[in-house]
Amino acid sequence: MLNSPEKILPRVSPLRDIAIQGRFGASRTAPGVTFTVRHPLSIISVIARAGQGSATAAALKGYNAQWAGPDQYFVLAENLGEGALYRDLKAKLAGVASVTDQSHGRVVIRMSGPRARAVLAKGTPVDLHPDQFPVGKSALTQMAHVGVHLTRAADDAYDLSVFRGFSESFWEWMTEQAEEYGYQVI
Amino acid sequence: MSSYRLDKGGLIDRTTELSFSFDGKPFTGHAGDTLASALMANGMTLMGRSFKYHRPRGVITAGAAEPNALVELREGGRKEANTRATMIELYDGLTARSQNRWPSLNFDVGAVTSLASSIFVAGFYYKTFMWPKSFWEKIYEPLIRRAAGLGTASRLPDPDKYEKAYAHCDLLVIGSGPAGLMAALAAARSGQRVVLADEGARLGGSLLHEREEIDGKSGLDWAAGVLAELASLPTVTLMPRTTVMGWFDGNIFGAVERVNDHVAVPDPYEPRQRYWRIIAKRAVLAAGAEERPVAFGGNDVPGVMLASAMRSYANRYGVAAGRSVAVFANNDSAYRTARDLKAQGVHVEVIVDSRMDASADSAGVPVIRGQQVTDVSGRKGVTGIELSNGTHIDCEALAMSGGWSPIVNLACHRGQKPHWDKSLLAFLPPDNGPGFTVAGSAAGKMLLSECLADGAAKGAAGGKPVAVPNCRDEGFAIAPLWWVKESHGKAFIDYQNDATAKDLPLAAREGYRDVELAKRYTTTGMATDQGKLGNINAIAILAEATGRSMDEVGTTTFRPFYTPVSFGAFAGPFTGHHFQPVRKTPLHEWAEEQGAVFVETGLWMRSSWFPQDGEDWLASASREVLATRNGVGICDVSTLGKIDVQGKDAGAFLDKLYCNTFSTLAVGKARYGLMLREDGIVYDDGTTSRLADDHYVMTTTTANAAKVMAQMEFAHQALFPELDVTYVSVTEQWAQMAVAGPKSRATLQKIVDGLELNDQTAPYMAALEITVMGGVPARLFRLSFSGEHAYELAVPADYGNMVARAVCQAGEEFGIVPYGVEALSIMRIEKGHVAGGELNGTTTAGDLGLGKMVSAKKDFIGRMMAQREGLMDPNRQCVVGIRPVDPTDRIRSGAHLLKRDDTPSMANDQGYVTSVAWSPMLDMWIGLALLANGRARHGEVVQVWDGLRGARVMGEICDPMHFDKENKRLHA
Amino acid sequence: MCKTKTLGAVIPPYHSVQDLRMRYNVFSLIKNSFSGHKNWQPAWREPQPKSEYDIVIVGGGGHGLATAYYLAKEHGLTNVAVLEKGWLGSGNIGRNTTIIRSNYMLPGNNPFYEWSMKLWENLEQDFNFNAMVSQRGVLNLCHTDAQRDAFARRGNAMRIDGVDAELLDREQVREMYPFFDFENARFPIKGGLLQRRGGTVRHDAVAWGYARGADSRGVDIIQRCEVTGIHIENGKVVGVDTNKGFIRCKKLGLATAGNSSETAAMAGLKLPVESHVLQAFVSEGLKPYIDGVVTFGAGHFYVSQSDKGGLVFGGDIDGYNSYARRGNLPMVEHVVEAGVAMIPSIARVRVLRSWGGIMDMSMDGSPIIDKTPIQNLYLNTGWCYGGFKATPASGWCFAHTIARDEPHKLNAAYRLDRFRTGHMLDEKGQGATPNLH
Amino acid sequence: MLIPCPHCGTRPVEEFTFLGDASVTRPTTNDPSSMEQWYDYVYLRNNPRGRFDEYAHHSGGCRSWLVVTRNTETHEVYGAVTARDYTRAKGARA
Ligand SMILES: Cc1cc2nc3c(=O)[nH]c(=O)nc-3n(C[C@H](O)[C@H](O)[C@H](O)COP(=O)(O)OP(=O)(O)OC[C@H]3O[C@@H](n4cnc5c(N)ncnc54)[C@H](O)[C@@H]3O)c2cc1C
Ligand SMILES: NC(=O)c1ccc[n+]([C@@H]2O[C@H](COP(=O)([O-])OP(=O)(O)OC[C@H]3O[C@@H](n4cnc5c(N)ncnc54)[C@H](O)[C@@H]3O)[C@@H](O)[C@H]2O)c1
Ligand SMILES: Cc1cc2nc3c(=O)[nH]c(=O)nc-3n(C[C@H](O)[C@H](O)[C@H](O)COP(=O)(O)O)c2cc1C
Ligand SMILES: [Zn+2]
Repeated sequence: MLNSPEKILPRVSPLRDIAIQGRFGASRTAPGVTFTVRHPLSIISVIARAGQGSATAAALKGYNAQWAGPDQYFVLAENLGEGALYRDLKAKLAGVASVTDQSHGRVVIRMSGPRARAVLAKGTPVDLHPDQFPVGKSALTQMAHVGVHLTRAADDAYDLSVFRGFSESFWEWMTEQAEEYGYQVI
Repeated sequence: MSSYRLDKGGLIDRTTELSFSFDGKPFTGHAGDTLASALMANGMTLMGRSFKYHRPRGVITAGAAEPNALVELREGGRKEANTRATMIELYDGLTARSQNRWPSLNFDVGAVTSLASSIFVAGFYYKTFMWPKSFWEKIYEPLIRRAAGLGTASRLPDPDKYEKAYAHCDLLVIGSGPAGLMAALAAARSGQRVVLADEGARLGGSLLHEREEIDGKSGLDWAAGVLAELASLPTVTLMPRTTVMGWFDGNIFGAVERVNDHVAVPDPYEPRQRYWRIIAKRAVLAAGAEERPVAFGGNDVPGVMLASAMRSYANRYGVAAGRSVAVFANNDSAYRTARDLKAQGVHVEVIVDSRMDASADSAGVPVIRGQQVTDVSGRKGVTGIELSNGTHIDCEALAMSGGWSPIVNLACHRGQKPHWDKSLLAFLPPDNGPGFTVAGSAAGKMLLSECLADGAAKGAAGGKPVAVPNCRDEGFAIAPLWWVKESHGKAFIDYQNDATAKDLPLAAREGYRDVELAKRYTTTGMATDQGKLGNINAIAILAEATGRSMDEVGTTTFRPFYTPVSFGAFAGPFTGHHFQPVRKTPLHEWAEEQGAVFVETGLWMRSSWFPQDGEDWLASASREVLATRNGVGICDVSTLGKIDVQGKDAGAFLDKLYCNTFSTLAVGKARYGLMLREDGIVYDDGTTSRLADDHYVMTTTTANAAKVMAQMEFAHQALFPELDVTYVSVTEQWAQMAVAGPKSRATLQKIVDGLELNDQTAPYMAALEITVMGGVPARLFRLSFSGEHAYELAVPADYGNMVARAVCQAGEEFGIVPYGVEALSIMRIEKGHVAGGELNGTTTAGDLGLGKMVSAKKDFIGRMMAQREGLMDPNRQCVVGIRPVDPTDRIRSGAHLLKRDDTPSMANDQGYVTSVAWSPMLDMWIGLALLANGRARHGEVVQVWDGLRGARVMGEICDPMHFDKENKRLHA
Repeated sequence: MCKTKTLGAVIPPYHSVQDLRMRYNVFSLIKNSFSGHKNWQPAWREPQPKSEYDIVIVGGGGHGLATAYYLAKEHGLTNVAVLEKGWLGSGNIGRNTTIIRSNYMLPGNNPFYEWSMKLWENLEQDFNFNAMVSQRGVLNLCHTDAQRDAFARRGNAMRIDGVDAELLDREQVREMYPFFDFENARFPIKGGLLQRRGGTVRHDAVAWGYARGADSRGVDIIQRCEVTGIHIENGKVVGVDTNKGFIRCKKLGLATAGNSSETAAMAGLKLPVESHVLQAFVSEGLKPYIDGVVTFGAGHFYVSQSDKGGLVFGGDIDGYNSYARRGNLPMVEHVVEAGVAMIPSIARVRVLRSWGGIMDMSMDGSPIIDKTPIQNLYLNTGWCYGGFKATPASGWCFAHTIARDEPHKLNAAYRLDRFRTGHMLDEKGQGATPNLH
Repeated sequence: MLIPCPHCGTRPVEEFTFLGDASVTRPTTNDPSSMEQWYDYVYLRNNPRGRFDEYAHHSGGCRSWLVVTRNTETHEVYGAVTARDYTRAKGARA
């Protein structure tokens, strides 16, 4: 019974009615940017206990663990079922790291396309040059007054993770910044 | 009207005709024109009026330093005052208006002030308008204000968008003349990330308006070649129409890109302007040099302009400043103007050179040496000039050159001072180290070859050098000439502010000898051009007047912004509703369904009340309270800060943070905690629950959530790094709802999985991890803010709306109501719980009646400072309850308290009302207050003095707990 | 090279002690215009320092100059020097946003600031210099019920002591400033607290007026004279080292604003003060646009319009300790964002110039005017962003404190040891975090 | 101003919140006789012109408290360490 409350209650993204699929902004060229809301996701915050930094890192091998501060990570997975990843990590990391479920607390937006970097440059002071910010790297930063966990997912794709309460505002800002290049939401 | 457009030449597109209007009159110009060049081409020399004397003025420059030709551009919400006609790119349909004149530019009543100009000298207003006293505000000042100011700003919202962006580079080059192009090329060829920014509409700097040859090509073609190469490199970003307006710490440059100022209306998807922060490892300032005027009588008559500007109008825009022109200079460079104009077929009457020994090539134009222009005839346009020997020469325009001032502004923005070079007669930029160097004319290089070589060297900066192209140099020589004192007419130093050469010695005589005092006394250099043209002349005159050297006098402080920046650019998209992000709770949708009225609480939107059938807030909130107290209510409390605290030392850490103890809290229980600042004042409160031995979850007030988190981080990392503890905000992970009222248990029971809720399984202050609705993980806390039997239920946020709906369904039979923060607040005041009004950053635990919570056994933040005598004083104001003696009276928050018979005065002030509510339970207004020695005064009748709103009622001091003192309901 | 006619004689600095100053009024102005304004006397002398003074004031800012003025005028003490390391008024007096008001609520503060307001109201006639005291009204906007309650408390604290205050509702604010954002605001304007007697004063003129007034009474104002050390013998101040040599004094008053920590350190004192940079801005000149002073309650922005037409505005301090009189872009953006949020039409107005001043931020946001543990050493500091309005009263009270060797009733709460005893005057309730005041 | 966060790399000042003098050390005793030490700790500040160790919170980034060494007159930043390391080093010195 505990395993899949989604069966009873579907998880509802805060952007459900906001991130409407379609083609927006300038339309002279192919869309410069594509947005996808990655929902539902499992997002687990892992913070090493005192002196357990390397043990934590080692234990996270094989997971999609993104750096999220000193000895801190967000472990991400496509939805594994409510609480599944949390319980898994909590068991594995007992005594080594603090594990907290943030799956509902954060919203991850994937932004890709040739102008994705240009859109990000309107928000973050992080230097996104590939030499400085290669694929797989994460940064904690601020964009449009909102704290963002930013990860380069591919050459021209980025994941932006924000607190859910800000997601609508953030979405409005980000899509407006993409208007001049034309964007699509899929 | 005769045309001043030359037959050929210029970088304008003569095949494209653009229409525009100035002061309502229609004109045409060409693509590539500026408003100034187009007006000149139409024979319009009069473009504005000066600040103080309303003198008729025309253009002086062809660029950013223009002090005179300022117009109101566009209309409605897009109207921009004080826009420099010399920088406005002409577009079809442009409308502009002259300013600071009434009723018209041509006939301006304000010009009468110049009749009394002998009184209106520098600083006159400090000496008069003092009598009678009341006249200053009623008469004198309004007059001054109306006469002052320049353009009129719109009062309609600006419909355009603005953007912000960051850029990073190895090298930022500011200015795209020969020096800038070489600098960019040198760095770009060695693979560096280069940004090349220039405020001009087109890149090329002075090469766009000088007739020079580089590498056997015209300067223009050479520049085009370099730009093409730069554009082809992926590591180079070219930024025309981009003014670098400031140099800031960390080698961060502010810049404004005028993305759409050259069109009538921006594309709806594009911003008008984009504000850049350019983070540069290195920068080269190649901003060139500004030509400066000479102070002589009538040097402001429309038609008198800088020699280089006149050249620029002829070469770049194909416009003659007049049909016959004269040149007046103290240096060689103005000879170019004579030559270029002559080559364009403009009649050049004469070159008046103040030097006896001038030897530059005048291309056959007669040269009068050793003479000066003393006066200019003509009022709204030049008709001739007067020389010091009395000669009168007829002409329609006068080109003047007093020498060149390197544009060092940016290099001085971080406090460095430029130094005077005696031979160049110029202030040269300070040495700012390798991170920010200066090249070309901005560094005092007057020859083209030097500019090219200097740019190349500064761009390469010790890296791979680039070949410097060949060119032919024009010689350059200069002799000082600042002020032609024989002049009869006014000789202007600061055109826009109407500061004259005579004002400076006057300032010195009156004691304002320091250059900064002289600036402030005369207002020299304080207009929109910030003294780009005249400041050096002012310094020279002041130096002479006070017998000091140029270096001793020095420059005034160079400050951002190099040219003025629109508010819109700095604000970017963060305006109107987007000023700050909106934060919505996971229950927002549910609350909307329930008809919530939302209120801004910090960034959050919280449901404030849920009106039915046209209820106002008071009716709605009262109904919500009654329904909750009599049945059950549900309230969104998701905004409370929630922090997950884990680790071996979690308890020890909380013991440091709170003045009471948490390490002793049993698993499965919650406890109210009070947090102090290190100075002993209460910081925050909230309940903290223990979920496991090494796992707590604490709650903070909505307002302080972020501050408390930062305080925890500080306490752990900076004060107690030895503690093994982690903490992370889970505010957003959980949707949290208070379910309160006698029927709360029955309501919740229906959705809780497999647990019988009773005082054993869920006693007061229980904190349980459960599931609801068949498997949704949840945390259930038996807490109460309302004083009722109540719970707080937390579920993962994505389920929040559904669970809230389910609770509503479950409570339907009990008449469940949603209640908002208004009702919440009423209930907490009824119960005497302290909140924001009392936790105001100046109250102690004792003041709040919570002194007993303070542990005497352990160290915690705030312990020691809380013991200072001033914080222990029994006469301190502390929290009391207050209610009107006459129950029909109303008490208001912010009213002050006086003893029953005292007269209002600060000395008699006893405290004030911190929170009030209409209590539907007690049928009266009740409140909490801070009252001196209040705990000893329950029962006393005081005046509730609200002079601000003209009210005074009698109130009775009572226990803060107005309702259900025995807490029967809580435990029911 | 050609010769140009010179001005004739170089204008020397004016050393002579005798007072030739002519009164300023429209008649003297007209009279002087006939002689081409050649006969004006300097507003102050530039004397060489004497070897000894009864009283030395360090800091030729508003407070230092006002102190000297009132020492001479109220206490007849004229063997006084003001030592200023820069040019006269180069500190915060010369770079503030000129707002005066007396809308304080704590008993230790309110009477002091109201006294200052009263002195402003008669200042120009007092020192015969038009400082353009202009009571255009100071309006603080509120955007939440809690803010309104706080304003009510403050307004009543003012009214209870006879200070004018009005609580405006949204419509009353709209009537005054219809072009503010009442339609699309993130934080809607709900009302405001208005003090009509608040307003602006031409800042430089305050320094100049006090300087002229002090000088004419015999006070030596010595510019470019930096104090580099304080001599203490047997727990008693005896003089100061300066770049112009040692100057002996019987009493020493420090009024060095943002530099207080440095000058106090010369006497071995560590202060409850931090130095922070506060930026200010002026726009291009405009025809009358904003009549009074307005502060935004949902962000850091306040604005007024100068007599020249520039919108003078500012916001919060940059937030880090600084002695550099210049700020950085983040605060510029922060301030301007709030500005446009309050007044959407301002977007197309241009910001002309920005600058900074160094604030003496105290631990409770209130000033210190007191004696110190060192005999004959007096301290005036901790003004945060609010010391301009205090200039007259601060000078008046500091003069009293120095002359009588005890604080006046009005500055009795501004004790140096109040933090030790727990008698803070914390109007904002921020605690010992100077950059939050 | 650019601050070299040991965790995040160099970031501009807008991501940081400052808290002043880092040289102060929280007293370890609650003995009434330590009142003067506490007063000193809570209220008195080093406030030099020039080199200065100050607390800075990377509030817009990794949320670490740092001790930044900076020149208060020129705003030149010399470096930054974590507050944790700084405190530990201070403890070791004491
Ligand atoms: C941008 C800005 C805006 C402000 N806005 C307002 C406002 O609107 N309203 C308001 O009430 N207040 C405002 N203030 C605050 C107000 O300006 C100050 O609190 C007040 O001016 C400080 O007192 P002062 O005039 O004596 O300081 P200052 O003018 O700074 O005087 C101190 C003087 O001491 C000198 N000095 C320092 N060290 C030495 C030394 N060793 N030897 C010799 N001399 C020394 C300095 O050079 C300086 O001239 C503002 C301040 C700033 C910076
Ligand atoms: N006639 C003379 O005697 C004389 C005098 C001075 C210079 N010159 C000549 O002028 C040329 C100077 O070359 P150069 O490359 O040093 O300068 P430049 O004048 O050719 O170019 C400077 C460029 O910098 C831009 N600029 C200035 N400040 C800016 C800012 N803050 N942001 C963005 N752009 C900004 C200007 O718009 C301009 O395009 C040389 O050819 C030199 O010989 C001649
Ligand atoms: C109230 C006020 C109004 C100002 N108006 C102007 C102005 O119209 N033009 C100008 O250039 N500067 C103006 N300034 C700024 C001064 O030029 C100067 O920048 C400021 O006093 C700080 O001095 P500093 O830049 O020399 O350090 C004004 C300053 C103040 C305080
Ligand atoms: Zn960091």
